[in-house]
Amino acid sequence: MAKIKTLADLKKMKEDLRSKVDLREKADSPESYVQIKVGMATSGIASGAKEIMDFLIEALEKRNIEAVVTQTGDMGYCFAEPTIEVKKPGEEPIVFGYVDTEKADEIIEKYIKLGELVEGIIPVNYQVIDEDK
Amino acid sequence: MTKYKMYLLVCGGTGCRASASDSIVENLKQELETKGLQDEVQVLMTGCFGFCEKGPIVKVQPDNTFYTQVKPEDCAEIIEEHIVKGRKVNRLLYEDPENKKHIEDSKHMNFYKKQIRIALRNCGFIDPENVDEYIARDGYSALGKCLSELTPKDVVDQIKESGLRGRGGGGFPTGLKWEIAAKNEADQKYVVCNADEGDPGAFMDRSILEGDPHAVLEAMAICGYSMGATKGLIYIRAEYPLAIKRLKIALEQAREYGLLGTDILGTGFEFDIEIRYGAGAFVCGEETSLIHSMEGLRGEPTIKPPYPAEKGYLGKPTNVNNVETYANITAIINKGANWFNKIGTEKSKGTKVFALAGKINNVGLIEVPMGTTLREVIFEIGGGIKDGKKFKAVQTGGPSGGCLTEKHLDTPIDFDNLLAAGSMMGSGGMIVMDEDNCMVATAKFYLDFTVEESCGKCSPCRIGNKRLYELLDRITQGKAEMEDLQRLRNMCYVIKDTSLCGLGQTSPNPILSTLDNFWDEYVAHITDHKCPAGQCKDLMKYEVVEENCVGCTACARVCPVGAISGDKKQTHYIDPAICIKCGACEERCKFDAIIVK
Amino acid sequence: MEKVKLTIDDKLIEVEKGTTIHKAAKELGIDIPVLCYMNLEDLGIENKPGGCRICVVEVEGRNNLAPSCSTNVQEGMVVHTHTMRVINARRTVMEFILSDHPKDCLTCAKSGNCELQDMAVKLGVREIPGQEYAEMSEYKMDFSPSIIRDLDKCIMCRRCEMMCNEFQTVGALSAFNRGFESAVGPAFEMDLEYSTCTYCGQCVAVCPTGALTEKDHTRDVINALSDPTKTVVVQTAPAVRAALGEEFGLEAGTSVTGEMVAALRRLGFDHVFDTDFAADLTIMEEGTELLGRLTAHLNGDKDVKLPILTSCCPAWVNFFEHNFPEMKDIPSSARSPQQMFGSIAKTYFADKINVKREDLVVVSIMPCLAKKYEAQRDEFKVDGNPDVDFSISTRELAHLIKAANLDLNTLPKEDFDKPLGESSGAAVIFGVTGGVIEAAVRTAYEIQTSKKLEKIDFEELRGIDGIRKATVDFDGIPINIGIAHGLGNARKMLEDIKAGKSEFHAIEIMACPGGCIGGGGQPIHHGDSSILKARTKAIYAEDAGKPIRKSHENPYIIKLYEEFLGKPMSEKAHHLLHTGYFDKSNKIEIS
Amino acid sequence: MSSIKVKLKEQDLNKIKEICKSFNNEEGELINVLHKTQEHFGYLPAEIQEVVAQELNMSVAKVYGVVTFYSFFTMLPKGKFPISICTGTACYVRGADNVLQEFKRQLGIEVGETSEDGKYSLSCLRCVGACGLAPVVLVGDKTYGRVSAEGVKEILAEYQDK
Repeated sequence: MAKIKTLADLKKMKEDLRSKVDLREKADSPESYVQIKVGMATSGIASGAKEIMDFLIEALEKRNIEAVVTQTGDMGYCFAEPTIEVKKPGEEPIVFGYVDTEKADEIIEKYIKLGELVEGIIPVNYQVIDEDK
Repeated sequence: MTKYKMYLLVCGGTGCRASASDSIVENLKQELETKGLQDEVQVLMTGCFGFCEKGPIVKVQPDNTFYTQVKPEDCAEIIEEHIVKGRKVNRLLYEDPENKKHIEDSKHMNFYKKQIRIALRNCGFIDPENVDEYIARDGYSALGKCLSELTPKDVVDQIKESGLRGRGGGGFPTGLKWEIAAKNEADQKYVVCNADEGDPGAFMDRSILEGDPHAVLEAMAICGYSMGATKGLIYIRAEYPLAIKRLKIALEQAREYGLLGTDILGTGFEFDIEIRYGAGAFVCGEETSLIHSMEGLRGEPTIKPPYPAEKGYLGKPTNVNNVETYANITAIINKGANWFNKIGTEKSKGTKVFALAGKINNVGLIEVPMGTTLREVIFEIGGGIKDGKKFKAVQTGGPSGGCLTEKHLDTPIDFDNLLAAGSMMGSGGMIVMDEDNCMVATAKFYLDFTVEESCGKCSPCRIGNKRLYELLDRITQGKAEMEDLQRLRNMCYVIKDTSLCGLGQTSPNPILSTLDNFWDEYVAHITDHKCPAGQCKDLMKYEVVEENCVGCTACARVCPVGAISGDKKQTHYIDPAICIKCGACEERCKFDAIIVK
Repeated sequence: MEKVKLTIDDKLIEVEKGTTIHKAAKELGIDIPVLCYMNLEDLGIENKPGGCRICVVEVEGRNNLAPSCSTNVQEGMVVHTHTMRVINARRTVMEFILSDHPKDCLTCAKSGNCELQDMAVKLGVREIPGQEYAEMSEYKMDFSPSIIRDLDKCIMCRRCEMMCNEFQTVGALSAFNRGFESAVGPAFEMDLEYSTCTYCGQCVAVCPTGALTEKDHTRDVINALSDPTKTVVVQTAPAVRAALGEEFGLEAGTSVTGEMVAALRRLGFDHVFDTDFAADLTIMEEGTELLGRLTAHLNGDKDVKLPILTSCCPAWVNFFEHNFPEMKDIPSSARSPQQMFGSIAKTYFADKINVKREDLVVVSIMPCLAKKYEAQRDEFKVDGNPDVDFSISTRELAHLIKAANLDLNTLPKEDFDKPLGESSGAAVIFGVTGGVIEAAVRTAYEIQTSKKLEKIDFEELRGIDGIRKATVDFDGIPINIGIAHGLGNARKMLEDIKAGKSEFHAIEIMACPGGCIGGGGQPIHHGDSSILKARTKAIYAEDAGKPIRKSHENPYIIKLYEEFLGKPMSEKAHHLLHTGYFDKSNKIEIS
Repeated sequence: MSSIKVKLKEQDLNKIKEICKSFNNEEGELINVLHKTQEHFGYLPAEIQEVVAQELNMSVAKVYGVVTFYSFFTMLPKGKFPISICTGTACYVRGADNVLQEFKRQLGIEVGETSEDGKYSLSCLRCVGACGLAPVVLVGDKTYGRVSAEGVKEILAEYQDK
């Protein structure tokens, strides 16, 4: 290990190392970040959810969007797999279905960045009905 | 650098390690490798999460899943279900004791809701054996700020303004202490960290050193800068092998990065730290004793003044603070004195770490803002009394403190309120007692401790405490008389009034506070020869209730001393001359046929 | 010096900054009781652990009581020394101490002279509540040849520990254990016999209770005096006469030589002699040895050992045998006066009165406890019969005199018997620090220069400083003399010699503060150094009043050489009056 | 007053000397030296203390004073399986005393003693910090949590044939 010679070196080093704890820090107060949950049940993995998750993490970071991407079990929308739930700070969560990388990119660019709606939203009341079953 | 998408944080505190958290780490890593996920998910052993009651803990980040009482054999399931399939392992989730629902996100646990973590901010968050993680969390930036932007006096002023008071027990203003040490000129000065946590039932200092050792090292360097010292010493209990190991690793890493040593961060400031080992003497928590012990002598206290700030280690000005005090320093420097002094009460700023233990549901380590009430701590964070029993008392301040009762529950906790209530903050042990705990026996327990730990230098502590213990013992045997209580009180006052150091000056507190709050219980032992809590064995008698006994012989079989006789299907009999009152028979009997009188 | 104003018991006083409350109160005539505290002023011996907590006082604005012995005054301080709170605290603490102290005052060696007993009376303790179930600490007794340790009586005042470690640097004693079990003793709680103890007895001299006392030999002396077949002779060391009076209510510094002789005679000693006679003899031998080494040195002999060290203090001899065995050929080989006396008494004198050696009992009265050990050393025995049979301390003698219903206040002054009772003033000053070397100089000067001394008093060799240096002009030859009292000071001088840095030709060493007058067998000074100073004065006064002031002018010494020994350092003298030393350092062996 | 002879094996003597030397034979390092020495030998008998005193050039009475002051240091060898019962407050209120009494009864030894066959020794310690597991018992390095008096037999059974 090389010695840290100045305060500026220390600060730079801190920036480089940030990613190490970044995710954990965000998880401590996720409400202040964009939270994305990727449905990753058995069907999720088969339908490419893991790929989506990897893509989202990389794409968000590239665009400097502070977000927490987590996985979740079967969301109950098997028909629309892969699904992701996006919750922007202070807003209600929205669930998207049939998400592929292209779709994911669109969600980031339009919904997350600009707040525009994107096709493929699964109505929340659907969930209610689903739960009632 | 590998970019991990998930983290599995495994508690590496002493309590969880005692329950095999080492093998949990191993198994998790192995399972990840089997699944080829080792580059996506990182397993880290962190410091204590605080929730020791349900250890070992495994926390999954970023979704804050909090698995409790995990066994090494549970690891495969966690990986397979949670990591691969994204399904939480419900049976390992924490169950809310009230509504019996599993809580998925640890932030929704009552245990964590009211906590503010300053001293414990990195415990259970970072890998304490990796300085990079500490640096990523702003580590050593406070030291950097002090060295390049603040004068030593600025640093002292910041600490003074923050209102931080010593967390070791006395509550002396830390800034003032630093100021005095800074003002005393000398060719060499010393910064000492007291990590000889001796209060039985308090383990916050150990947890901090195990979970965030660099925070203490950095703060000591800052203190050294403020007072003009180049040498630091950590006096740590030899019984803390894990903390020692992590401290050693931290020291090595800090030195390699040049964060300790000469010309730190190119500022010309020099500071390094050595470890000294305690050897099992509670009195060494007293700073003059601690210093003598570090000098290789018997850890006997000497009269103050001179204070260590004038004449300390090797006769040089020395600043002694405890671990938790130091753990607050970097946050104060980084976030400002004004941020810190907005937390807490008027005269006690910031937070305090408590070790919750005893008859409470959530045993563990918590950090709450000063001013939180005992009720909040015990019933909300602590989850109330175990087995639905009735709250009786809470003992704070360890052997120097007192027992507080129902009527104190809404007292906001701070240094002065606890003192006014007849107890003290001490190092932060908080032992909760229920209806089964006898308060005379509790006082006796603490006196037994003081007698054992008295150094023997001054007569009131050396002999007086022994006499207090003997008299309490008489009371628990039903051999005392009412006049003895008057004498007990007088001895307590004199010992407090005349003892040389803090040990003897506070040792009678457990007696005085129980005399004040549980007078009737003392009287019951003396006049009725009864222990209302049913704890004092000499006043107990186990008897068989004839009408309930079916003669199943279970009691006779479990009795370790063969005190129970009786033929099968006949009423049994307990011979009081042989009975050792262990209570095994009562526990075993399914027919409520054995009672304690 | 900065002054501080404060109020004690409503009286205003101004004292120097750094004064303790106890001292300031003393200036006002207020007596605050102290127990563990002890200060031998001007000797640099202070014991201030602040441990007993008897001296506590109330200081306004302070939460708890303050130990007055170790709390410094502060500007504007308001002190109350005897409020009910204080009185209750002192008494309760005293009850604590007594609850862990044996109650066998009837047979305790310290009874009537015990600081703890006095304090109990002073504080009005009449009962010890809870005593019937109070556990008491128990330790095994230690019976050494000189000192008896009964740690059950130890109150942890730490005075002995301080004397043994700080003043004497002997290190035989340390506090051990913790809390209720703690006490002060040698390593592994072994007997002193297995420690580096020198038997200087300074621990006994400062012990406030009966925990440390001398080994009592008065019963042996009574037996000898009662045995009609024995001829019992007694010798009295110089320092005894300057202190014995204190035991009979006389003011410290009252010399009672004549009364003491009268008392000894009435006790039934057949011959009352003086160790001073042997002190003169010591000077003849040691002085000759010094001159011999000095002359050889001046003649360029590189092998000669200088400085020469005095050897009359038995604790000092023990000290270097334990700590500096490699230097055991440096001290003078001359035996101590006690042993020279015994040797001459059991040869020369026994022949003279025609009594067989085994029928002659030699008793010595010594200010010292190490003398008890010295008398038992094998090299001072002939066929198992010791040259000195029993050595008793000044205190023991006082007990014997009192037991015989004799009172020094009313006894006439009588003279020592001849021939072993005649002595010079030089011998008397053996009892104080610097005295032996002054006596040696008086004789050595006249022998070396063949000139008569014009001024017999060497003021430059006197005083109370722990280490003193002086150069005496031997008619053109400057002789550098060093003096140390206290073994800690002796250690410093020895370290210098070891390092080759010593500039001295001769060094006198005494183990006890002030020399023998402050010995471990003397009446207890209870921390009052003015007593030691008064004794010193008495010794010098006795010297000044003697018709003969130089050892070599003692006619009976001259006669002894003529009739018996020949000349100093003769073969006979060598055989009877000289000795050798042993390596007593701890050895680590490989098994 | 005879001089004391201490007998030690050469390699042991050298080990102690080596430890003292690693602390520059400084008197002030006594406690560190004792820690290291006990770590190596398991206990600190009189012979070892004599050597340490000599090496650090200090009185053996002082060494003994320090050894007996600190409860961590012991002059007696521990058993093959040292049993420590935590008697910290948290363990106490959850019944550590009953556990301790049961160990004493089962082993027939008091606290601080070693069983005759040298197999077990019993000691108390103050808070190992595993308060969540109270009452806690340590056998060697192994921790047993939530021990009850009835559980003592089981724990001992584990070591029966070892």
